[in-house]
Amino acid sequence: MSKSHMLALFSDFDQASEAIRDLKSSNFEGFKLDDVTLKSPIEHPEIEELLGKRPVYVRIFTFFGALFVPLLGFLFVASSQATFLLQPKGGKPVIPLPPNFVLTYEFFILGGVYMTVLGFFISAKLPMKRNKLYNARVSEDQIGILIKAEDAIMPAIKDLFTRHNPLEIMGGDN
Amino acid sequence: MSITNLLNNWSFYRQKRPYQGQYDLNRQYSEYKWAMALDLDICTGCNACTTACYAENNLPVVGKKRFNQGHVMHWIRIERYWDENMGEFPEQGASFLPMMCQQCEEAPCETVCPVGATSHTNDGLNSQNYHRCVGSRYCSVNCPYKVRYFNFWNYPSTAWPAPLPDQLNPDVTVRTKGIMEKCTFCVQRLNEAKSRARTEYRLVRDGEVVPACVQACPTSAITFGNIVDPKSKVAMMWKNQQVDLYKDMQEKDNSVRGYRILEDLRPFPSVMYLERVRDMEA
Amino acid sequence: MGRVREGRVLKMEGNPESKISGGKICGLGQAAVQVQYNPDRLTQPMMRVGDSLQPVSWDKAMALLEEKTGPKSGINGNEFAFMTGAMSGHLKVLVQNYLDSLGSKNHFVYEALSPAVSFAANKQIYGVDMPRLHFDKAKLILSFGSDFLGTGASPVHFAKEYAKFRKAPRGTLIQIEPKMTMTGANADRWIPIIPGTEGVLALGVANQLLKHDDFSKTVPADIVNLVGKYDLDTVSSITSVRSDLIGHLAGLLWEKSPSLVISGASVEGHVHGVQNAAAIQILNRILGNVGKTVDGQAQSPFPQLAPATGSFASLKAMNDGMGAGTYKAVFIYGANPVFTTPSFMGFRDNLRKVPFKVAFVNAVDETAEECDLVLPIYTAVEDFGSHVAWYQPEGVEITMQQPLMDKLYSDTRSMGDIMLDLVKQRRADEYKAWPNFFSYLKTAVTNIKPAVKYTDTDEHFWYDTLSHGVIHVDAPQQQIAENFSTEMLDLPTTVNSPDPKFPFYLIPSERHYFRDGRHANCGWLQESPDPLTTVVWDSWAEIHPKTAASMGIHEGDYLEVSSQNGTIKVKAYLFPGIHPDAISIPLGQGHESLGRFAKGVGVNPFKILNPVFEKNTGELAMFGTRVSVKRTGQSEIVVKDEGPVSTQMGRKLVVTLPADVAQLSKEI
Amino acid sequence: MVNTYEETEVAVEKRFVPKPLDINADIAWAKINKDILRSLERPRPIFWVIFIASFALFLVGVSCEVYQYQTGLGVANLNNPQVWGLYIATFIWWIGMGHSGTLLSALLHIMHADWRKPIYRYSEAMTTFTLLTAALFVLVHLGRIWQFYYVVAYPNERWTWPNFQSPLVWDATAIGTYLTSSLLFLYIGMIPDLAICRDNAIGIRKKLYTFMSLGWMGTDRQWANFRVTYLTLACFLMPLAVSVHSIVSTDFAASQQPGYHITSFPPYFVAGAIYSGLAVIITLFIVLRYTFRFEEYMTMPILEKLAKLTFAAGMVWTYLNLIEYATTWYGNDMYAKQALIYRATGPFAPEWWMMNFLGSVLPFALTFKRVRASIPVMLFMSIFINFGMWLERWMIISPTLAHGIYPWTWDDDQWPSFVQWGIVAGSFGWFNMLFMLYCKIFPSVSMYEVKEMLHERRFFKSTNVATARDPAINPDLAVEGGLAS
Repeated sequence: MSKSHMLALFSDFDQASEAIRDLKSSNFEGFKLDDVTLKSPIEHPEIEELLGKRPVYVRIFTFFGALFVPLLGFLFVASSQATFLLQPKGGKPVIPLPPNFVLTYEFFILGGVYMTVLGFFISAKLPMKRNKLYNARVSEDQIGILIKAEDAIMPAIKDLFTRHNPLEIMGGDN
Repeated sequence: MSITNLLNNWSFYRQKRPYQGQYDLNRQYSEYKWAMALDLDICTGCNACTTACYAENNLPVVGKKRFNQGHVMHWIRIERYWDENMGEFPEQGASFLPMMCQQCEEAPCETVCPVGATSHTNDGLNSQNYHRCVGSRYCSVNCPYKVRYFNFWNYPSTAWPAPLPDQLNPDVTVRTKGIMEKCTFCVQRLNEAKSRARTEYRLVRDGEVVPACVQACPTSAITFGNIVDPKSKVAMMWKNQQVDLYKDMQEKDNSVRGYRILEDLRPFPSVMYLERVRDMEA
Repeated sequence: MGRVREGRVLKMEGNPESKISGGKICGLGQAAVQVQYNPDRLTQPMMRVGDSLQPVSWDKAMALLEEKTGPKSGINGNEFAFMTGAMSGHLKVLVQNYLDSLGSKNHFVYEALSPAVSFAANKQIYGVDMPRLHFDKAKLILSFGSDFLGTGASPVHFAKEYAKFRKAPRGTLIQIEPKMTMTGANADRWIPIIPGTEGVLALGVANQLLKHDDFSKTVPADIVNLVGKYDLDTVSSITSVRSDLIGHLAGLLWEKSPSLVISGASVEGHVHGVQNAAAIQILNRILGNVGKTVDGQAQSPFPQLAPATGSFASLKAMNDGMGAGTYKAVFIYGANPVFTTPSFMGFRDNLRKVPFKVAFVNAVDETAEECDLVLPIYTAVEDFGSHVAWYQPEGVEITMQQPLMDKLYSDTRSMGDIMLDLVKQRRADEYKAWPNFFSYLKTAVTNIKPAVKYTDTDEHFWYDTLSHGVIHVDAPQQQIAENFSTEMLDLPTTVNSPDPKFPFYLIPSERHYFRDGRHANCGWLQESPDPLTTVVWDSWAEIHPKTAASMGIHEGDYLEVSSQNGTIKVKAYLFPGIHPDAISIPLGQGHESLGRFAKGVGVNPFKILNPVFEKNTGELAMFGTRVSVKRTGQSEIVVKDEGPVSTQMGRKLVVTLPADVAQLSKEI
Repeated sequence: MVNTYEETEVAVEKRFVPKPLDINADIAWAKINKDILRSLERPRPIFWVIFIASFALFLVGVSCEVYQYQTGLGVANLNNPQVWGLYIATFIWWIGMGHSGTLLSALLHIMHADWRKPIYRYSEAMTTFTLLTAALFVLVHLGRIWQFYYVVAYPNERWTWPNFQSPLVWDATAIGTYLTSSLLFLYIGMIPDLAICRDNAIGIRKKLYTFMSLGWMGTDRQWANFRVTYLTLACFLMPLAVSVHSIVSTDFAASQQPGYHITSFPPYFVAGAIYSGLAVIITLFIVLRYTFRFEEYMTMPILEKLAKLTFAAGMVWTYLNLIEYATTWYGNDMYAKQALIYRATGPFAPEWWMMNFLGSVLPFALTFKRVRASIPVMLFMSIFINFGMWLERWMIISPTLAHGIYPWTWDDDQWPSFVQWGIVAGSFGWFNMLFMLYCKIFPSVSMYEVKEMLHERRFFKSTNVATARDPAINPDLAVEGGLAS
């Protein structure tokens, strides 16, 4: 059984969410809600709610970045100071804590930011190749619903979409 | 650069330095702590020390225009102050103050250098590494005595028209533009004396080596030596004047003349001055 | 002494074996290397062609010398004059011998700042040129204008003595002078006084002392009577010193015995300079200091080596001779009279009248510019020589000068060699044993051997001498007399009314590194701040702030300082250490030649000095000129090390401790 | 518990009181794209005139720097007490301006103040470029600029490291962190807009946007990650921005120089930074609004809000400034007090009083509605406030260095030379060039966020007011049996 993609474009967000509600309540064979992807010009937390909880791993990266980078940073600073014994500063120990704390703080931010960005790229699977079923209008003012389903149920889904006045339905022909 | 190194020697690295007792005759690396005592009562303000310093340390003659711009490079300068409550005439004469790098034990300049070009030597000197210096001039900002001099010009190419370069001291580098310099207590002389002493399995004897200013001073107003050696003249003078290297407020008798300049800022300078004396009944 | 590396002398240092310097050195001595490596040093002989000096070879130069002054030139001794700066040692002997060979007596020794008046006064009073002064034995030094720390005989030596004087029990220094000198700046009490009235003040103090029987018996009655004229009010009105201070000084002198009273250039540079000095010296007599703190120097066993210190009289004689067209040839060595003579002398014009003028120099100065032949000689660090200082604290010290390096320029020659060649022009036979000055000096120095009771061989003695750099000769002390007469003390008792056209006393002050300006071409000295004003690279006029305020003068304003003999334009510096009626301009700057570091820097106050002479000796009265001061309206920053404030602004930088609190005896 | 329909209606209205509109809610989304993408089109000739003028100004700075590089810092007429001069003063000024962009964006984002949305993009870009400009001064002021990499901690065979105790190294670390983090913040926030650009561009620009938008398709997964990431970054950037300028202030506060050694310096610097940053945001706001005809996005209510915020920041700064004087005065430390008196009465007095006037008195004009509503007046105000803040930095640097602890080295008369002025002028050229290029390559107003702003409006106005009446969603309305209708 082969699977194919279909993208429906809506100009009315309410219709799009209705379409998703319908998809959710329909019981197509072998169709999972996970196969539905929403493409929109802005974020739609209210529609995402309908699609169910989809995991976001960014915070884990942030946590480890903010935890371990400052630690490593402190060790880096302290150990480089310890190897630079030839240059003692009058009145200060080789490893002075106040300046190192300042630097550790900067490393904390640095680690948090960098790991968050890294986590974003990984979790959102960026950079990615755009699939063919992309319409430039989703970046403008329309909302797209992309589904991946077996060819067999494609016509039924197409019908479902058509009920909600889509502007255009792409793909799903084979 | 390993964590084991950090952990094993943590208390060593956390120790404030120079730590009490670092300067000790029995220690391998800190047998010396160079210090000075400068008697303002017999300093006549004659500038012989300044000229000697020019000769010894290859200080450039900057000329009138640059002197006016504040680009003069005298590592030791003689300041002349009038008394604040002077009447019509300075009846008690002038106050002369030779001011050079005070080689502070807790030098404010050292901590602020971004590249570590100025740091503390094991002899208790405040060293300046010309090669490392990038010229941020932060040390000069933080020096309370303002005894650090920045090379605002490329003096090697202008200050010594031929054949004046023949006079340059080969033991001392000629500093290029863009770096900071200051009095070193004539470290080239000290190092030579130290290595000479080391080849003879002994320590440098008191009076064996002195900086150029001390050598030139016609009134011998400056005493220089190794303060670690309790028998050295300078150590005896410090003790006699009740000045302790590691105190910021000296508890001393009224009649004792020793003091250090701007002690309250806690840089712990290595130069002790002896108060100017005036016969108030004259 | 000096430090040499790779055949180059790098730094001058004091000779620790010298009893004079004790291993110390002043900035002027340090600057010898800058004379050596001066970028404007003369490197080859120059000969006048038309209006300019052109390089020539030594052969040509010597041929010209031979032609003009050699035996065949037919020049006779009276037609020849040799002007030198102060000189001593064997070169002086050689110069003397050359003049002898020519049959000339015209050796004119000239120093612009010579101690001639002081010598004359000492000669009259003590019978010697210069007594020995024991600073360390004195409890009080009362100095009338003697800047022994800055200028004078040997600042290095006196600074050393001064340091001893300040150690426990600390002596008190009182300085009385119109303009604060370095010594004044170090005094416990500095008292400003109208220039030239120091003698009157001294007599005023003497008068106070002589009121007591203890002192009145020390001097003859006629002197007591004479001094009696100088009562407090008279003295105070003449000198501008408060009358209570006069009594105070007398009290101090009584209290602190033994004391030492000395006089200096600003006392002696007046019409009655000798009387001034004598009036001051009588205090030593009254206080019984003679024999305690004032003593005789050692009697030198080598009078031919003794220093000739120069005088204005000899300059005048030569100037007159040149003006009259007496001389056909003039040699000048170690002096720059065109620069240092006042314009009223017309020295430059007179010099131009001489058909053949030769200068021996390191660098072309104003005088050399006028000469027909300029010969480049070795500097002090390239040449052999011997010197005897005119102030000898212990025994007699002959300082040996020896080359620290090979000659820097192949076309320079030793002054001694040239002199030897010149002597050989006429006395070739007598001097044939010595191919050069070195061999002459070696022989001559070796002859001293018996005097120092050296027992080894001549060769050893020579090398021993060279390695020590000095020869100490124990010599018996000179006996000093004490001759005071009323004539010597006869000073005016009336107030010196100022000339309304020239209301200010001009003090041409001697700067400690510049002296008469011969080393103004050393960058180090130019950049070494004047100790009191901290001005560099310039001339300035010191004026009291009170006077300046009344005239609307601010620091940096250009002033026109005019005497009868000329005007100079100089920047004002407000200086509290000067008498309000005086204005002081330092000497040594204002060169028109002498190379890049000196030329065009500052002004030359020598030029505006008036023809006022010390009446006993005929010396120029340097401090006798009156000037007027006018604002020009122009202004420029005074280049100085001092910042916008000149006090410590409440900081504890230099702390002053009262002497009665300090316990110097407990110090190390 | 409410029971009647009327009560319910009142409750609904209470809960969803419409906020005053910052932006017209009826703009078509496609028009937003069109309007903003228009700003990326081929520029008018005047653009090139200004660009070339900026480039010329930059070249002036470059030639001054080349001259200084060749000759030494003496040509800048710096001297031994006054070692820093305009370079460090202008450095702090630029870096301070960079604070408002990111700090404001992050802060307002966290607080869901949606009026930030049309203005944050260019502000963040401004932050990045001011940081890049400020970094130039760090290099320019070095005596040996060719050795600047000694300040960077890089491993080397000699085991030499920078001195981590030096506030300058903290500075370098903090600014490096801030520069890269703001750049990432700017970039991440720009990705959806880059996708829009990609969808509308052709040729080489298409390639650039395709590369930079990383294949953004606006899928729900991407948006969900994006939302979390953006908020997290904002949470990091806010303390970072505060820490950066505090650390810059430790260059001074951690030294012994009287006039620098002041406890209140960190907040004082941060306040000054926000203040001058807001002023420059207003300047750029007006310039962009005029140039790109963004009147519909950069609306007067937003300018008004900015003006109020500027006034608030100005008052914080004024307070900290006055408290600095007061503590110095009552602290009665001789050195600091003399330095303060010197600033107010010495040779720098005209600049000092002008700084206080421009920084503390002038912003009171912002309390007038008519001032806030007038674009030319606001332009004038923002520029003068920034000039005042530049004077403030100069007054921190030069008079203080001229008048340290040690009286002998005080120095009254050292006016910056043409080299210093030339380099300062060149920095404006450099910033202008960068910012102009940015505005022509990247959208200077966030398209997707403006849409979000409109969407929220509509959400509350229509659909969701209805949703809000749904008792399942609005617990206030949860009455037995539902709504009586």
